[in-house]
Amino acid sequence: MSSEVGQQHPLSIYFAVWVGLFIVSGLSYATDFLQDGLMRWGLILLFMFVKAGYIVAIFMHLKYERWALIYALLLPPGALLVLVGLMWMESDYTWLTRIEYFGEDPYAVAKPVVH
Amino acid sequence: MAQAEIPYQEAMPLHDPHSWVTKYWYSQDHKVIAVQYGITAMAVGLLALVLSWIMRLQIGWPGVFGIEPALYYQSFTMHGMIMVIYLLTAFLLGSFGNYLVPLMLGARDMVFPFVNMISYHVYLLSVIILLAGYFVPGGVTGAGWTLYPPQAILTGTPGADWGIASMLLSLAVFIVAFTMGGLNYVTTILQARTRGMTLMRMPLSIWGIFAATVLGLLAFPALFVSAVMMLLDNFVGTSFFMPAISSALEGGMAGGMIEGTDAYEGGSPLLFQHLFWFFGHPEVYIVALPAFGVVSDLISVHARKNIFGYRLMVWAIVAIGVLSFIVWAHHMYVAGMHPYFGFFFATTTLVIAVPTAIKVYNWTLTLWRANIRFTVPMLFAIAFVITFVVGGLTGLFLGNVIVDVPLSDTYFVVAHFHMVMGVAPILVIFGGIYHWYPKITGRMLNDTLGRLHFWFTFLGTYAIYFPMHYLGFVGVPRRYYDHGTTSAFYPESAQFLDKGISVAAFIVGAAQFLFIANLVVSYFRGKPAGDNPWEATSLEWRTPQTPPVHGNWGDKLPTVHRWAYDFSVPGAEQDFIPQDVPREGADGKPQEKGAVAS
Amino acid sequence: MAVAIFLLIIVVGSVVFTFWSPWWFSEIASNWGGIDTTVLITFWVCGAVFVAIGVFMAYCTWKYRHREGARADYQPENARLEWWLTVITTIGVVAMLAPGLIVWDDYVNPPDEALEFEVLSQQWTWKFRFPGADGVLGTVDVANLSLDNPFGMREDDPAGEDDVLVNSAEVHLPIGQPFKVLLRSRDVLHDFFVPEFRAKMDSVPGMVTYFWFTPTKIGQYQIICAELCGMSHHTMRGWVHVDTEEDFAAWFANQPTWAEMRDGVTRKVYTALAQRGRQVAESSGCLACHTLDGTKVVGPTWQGLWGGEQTLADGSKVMVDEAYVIESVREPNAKVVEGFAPGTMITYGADVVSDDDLEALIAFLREDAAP
Amino acid sequence: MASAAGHATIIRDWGSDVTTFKGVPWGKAMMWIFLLSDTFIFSCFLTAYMTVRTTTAEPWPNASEVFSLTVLGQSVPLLLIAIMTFDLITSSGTMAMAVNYGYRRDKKKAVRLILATAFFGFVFVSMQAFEWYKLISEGVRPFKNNWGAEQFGACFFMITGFHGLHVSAGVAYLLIIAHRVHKGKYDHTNYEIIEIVGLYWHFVDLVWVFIFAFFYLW
Repeated sequence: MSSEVGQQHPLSIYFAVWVGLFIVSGLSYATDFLQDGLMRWGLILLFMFVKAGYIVAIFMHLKYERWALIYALLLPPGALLVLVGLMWMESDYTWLTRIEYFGEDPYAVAKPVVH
Repeated sequence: MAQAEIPYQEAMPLHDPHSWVTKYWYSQDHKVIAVQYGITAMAVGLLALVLSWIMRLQIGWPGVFGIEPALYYQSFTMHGMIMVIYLLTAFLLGSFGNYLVPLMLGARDMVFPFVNMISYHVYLLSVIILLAGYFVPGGVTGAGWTLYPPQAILTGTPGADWGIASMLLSLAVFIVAFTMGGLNYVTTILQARTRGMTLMRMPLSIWGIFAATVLGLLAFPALFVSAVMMLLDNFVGTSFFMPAISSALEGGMAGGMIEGTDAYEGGSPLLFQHLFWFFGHPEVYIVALPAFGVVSDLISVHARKNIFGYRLMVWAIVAIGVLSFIVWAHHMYVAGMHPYFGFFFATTTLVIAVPTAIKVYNWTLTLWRANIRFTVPMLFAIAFVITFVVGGLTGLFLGNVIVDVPLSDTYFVVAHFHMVMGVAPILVIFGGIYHWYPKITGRMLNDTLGRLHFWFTFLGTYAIYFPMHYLGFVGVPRRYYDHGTTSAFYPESAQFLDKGISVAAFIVGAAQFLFIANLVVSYFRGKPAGDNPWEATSLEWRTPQTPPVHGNWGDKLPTVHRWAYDFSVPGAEQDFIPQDVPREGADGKPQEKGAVAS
Repeated sequence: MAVAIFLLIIVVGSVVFTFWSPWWFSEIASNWGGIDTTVLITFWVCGAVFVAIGVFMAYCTWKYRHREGARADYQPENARLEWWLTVITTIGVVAMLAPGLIVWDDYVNPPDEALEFEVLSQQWTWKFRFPGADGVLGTVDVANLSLDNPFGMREDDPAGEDDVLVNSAEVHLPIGQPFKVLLRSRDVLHDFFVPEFRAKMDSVPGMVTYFWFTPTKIGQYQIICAELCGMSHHTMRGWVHVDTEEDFAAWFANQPTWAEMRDGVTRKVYTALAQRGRQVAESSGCLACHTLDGTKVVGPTWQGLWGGEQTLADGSKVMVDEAYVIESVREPNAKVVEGFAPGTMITYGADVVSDDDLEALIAFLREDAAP
Repeated sequence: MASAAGHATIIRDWGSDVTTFKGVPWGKAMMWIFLLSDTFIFSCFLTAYMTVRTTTAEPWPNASEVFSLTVLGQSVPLLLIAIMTFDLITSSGTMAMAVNYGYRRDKKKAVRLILATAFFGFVFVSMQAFEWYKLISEGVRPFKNNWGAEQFGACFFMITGFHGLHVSAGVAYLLIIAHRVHKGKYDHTNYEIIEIVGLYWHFVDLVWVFIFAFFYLW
């Protein structure tokens, strides 16, 4: 490992990822024209993780690092998944009590935007 | 910057001091920074001590001393925050962390000494901002150290305008300081150990500091974020934590402090509590884990016996650290959160009891068949274990969701957390100071004063907090300015008990001045210590000079050949073998048993 | 040696203290005996561990104290022992956790026959609301809160018409009837706690929380606020009276419904100055601590205040006139009424309540609070 | 390469002396750990945003309408945001190449690419400033807006503001490093400093990926 000096990779990889990021960004932008629903959400998340994966793996060179570092960086955010999941349940619960006891309208629609 | 591979630190450029200012104030030497952290933390700690006296005066003799409610509420708020953040976190990581990490690892210094220096100065700034709260209109905040909104930023709480701002700003600045220091500790531990120093040969002190720092780097962000959002709620009028509120004190629908911002609407007070405790529970272990580590070393050295079950001790530290991120809401069982969270958090919380219990067993089993020298550090270590046992066991009450219901927000909670993360870590801090003072100054602390200080502190704190649990069973709520004398939940006998607790608190507080006197007097008059007064094995006792000079090790870094606990090795001439003695060392024979943890 | 002795003293002393001290749970007055049982299980398990570890340490510190020429054993680990200890600890933990979770399951699932009532908390008092004949509580909105609508009832919700409102900090409950307690706050966090009932829960502004219990013993029990809620947190008390069904019915029949309160309110006609004084009282927060209906909250009630006499803490009496009111606003601690703690009320300087405002306030008192 | 070295290296690396992350300079290790910590900051912001958005009973304004631009009389949703995204990706590309040229010891190209990165970063911040200006002039405030839940403005200003601060700090950092590399301060090293600043820059891009998905597309 120490004989290698830094991270040397052919430039073509970066160009490929660069183009890939452009395409995926375009796709994820395109999801905005889809109907709301599971499909759209799935695609948003999919494209998001693909882009994040590209950036972290290639641009930040994590793919080329040793496993010791990769795991040290990728495992801790697992704690955040617990936080996000539980907060999702929690906020939904709060919202339900507001609907039930404060007579808030669960189907309210935002006012149209006029620029 | 120097390369990561060997020869790495021998070539490390050191920033040499040229004047008094660069030597003692803008110093990049981790040992000086450690002392700076220590002295500052102790200074604010004294303020926290005085604040606790104010509280105990009011609780013991309500109304007699003319303490107004605002002062009482402000005092317990500041006391709590200072103790948890500005004293305990800063002392255990800023001071012990800074001093011990490079020395115990055989490094020249932290990897980025300049950042390390800035870390202290930013910490000092955070302390100044915190204390500035006393001089703003309305005084410091009185929202309790948990700073729960909406109450923290509404009229009706002392310091709801500027006091809370100084508190939140100070916390944000503290987090910046901690991050700068913490990145240094973690990087140094992972990337700058000396030859032969594997992770599994590190003294447990370093393991504790390492785990705690990692926790801090991952948990403080949640506090930072909540501080930013609460500042926005207060000054800009956003509604992150603020639902629609109609406070009679605010005069109708409440809004932000700035004119023209609308009334609050739609925010979630529970969000703050979740974020706060997502930080707050790891914070408990940020304080506890370094204490666990340090006390393991104290017990081992002074019992002249290897720490029992080193590997399990390490894994227990790691397990506790990991679990601490999924137990946070056990502080919120009666906070009105989603009712089914109770099942999840009670289970994860009680799982943590297992690794914690293992640590306690291993400390006591280290005493088994030992050769215990009752030095002052050892006294504190033993006191820690028994105090921690009480605090840890009462944690099982509060962690088990239904048992927590009658006890939460009563004096039981106060007693529990003071035992487990107030008194216990402080006993370790004292033990650590008595233990390493000879290395820091080259002189021993006075033994008689030390013993006096110990007995007053140990027995005194026990007398304060043990009976307090029973007030909790009675149902006496915490954070009450005045319990009234006629209430069903506050019988006259409780009033009597409160007076007794107050008296004990004054005595314990006063005893701390013995300690400070000891620190000062021994610095000038203490008995010369020599290089290794406790006959310990870890590397910090193997520096060529005592106190160690800038750069620690002279030309060549030490090489480590064994773990840090080779005490009373059978066949060895002395009852301790330092870490840098080669395997076929002292007695010429291979040390088979020393290989256990390598 | 001293260490061993003191460790023993601590262990023995703690045990003796537990048995001989008078400080323990008050007699339970609700169905939550299960909570007491789980507390006791935890107490005995933990107590045993504490005694075992304490005695073991005392023994070790006595037996293995340093002696000349002595040497410690060299024993890095003992996998068998460590496994055993881990397993035993796990069993102990499960023994405490399992019953705890079972009771918690009960705690968060109110029985079907439970009736509802609402606790409305505010700085620094309690109010209560029962569903009327329809058994349904009407929806509410904090924006509607005012002196004439103390519960913030929504006008557009017919379910609220027959809600029974208890505009004071005392509530009555019939014995043996399970209640699901809905908790609501209009300002900050509070916590409804009656030590004899064991149960408690925070009330959180912006949402509704709940717990349930069945009162099982006739008597009156103090409600305390168990979540820090500001300067007068400690004064936030109330009472729950557990009555027989007949007594409860008699009390309940006397409470106004929302429709009665709204329509039956004879709206007093004030002079312009007094009307402004009333606004001052509302917007400056006076009415958070002083009621107009005789209820004792944080400060003395204003009902029948004007022109009468107040007994002070030192036993002397003072006539309530303009001078006294001004002094009480500007220097609240100068004359403290009997039964109230000094220092509770903050000083209202001219920057908060101007002299003109104060004059209006006095006009309001003169018209509204005369005996 | 990670995959080539295999999982067996994990135990070997963590069990070894001196360094745990083999071949990782101190500065790079420290930057990675800092970024991990920063991940928690942004995640907490986003979690808070999710929570208030789900909690509030007020309707949430439609982001694709709010952030649309009118081009040739046609309203195009999220146009500016799309341009900003492409701008930031481009800057990441130039940054990655700067790192590469640094390790090839092509100082001149590396410095130029860093400067290009900083330029794109500056363009990004400028566009963000324009977006803020536009929203503010349409009456969006942290405490209210004309369309729905008031947390919309609060979250928008807070999250994009915090990200914008990171970008601005990144631009300053890039400029300083470019200057120092140009001066020859790092000639005795492998220019890993460029990789370190690169890590920070890519992280800023990474955060934007999440903000784009959660704030603008949700």
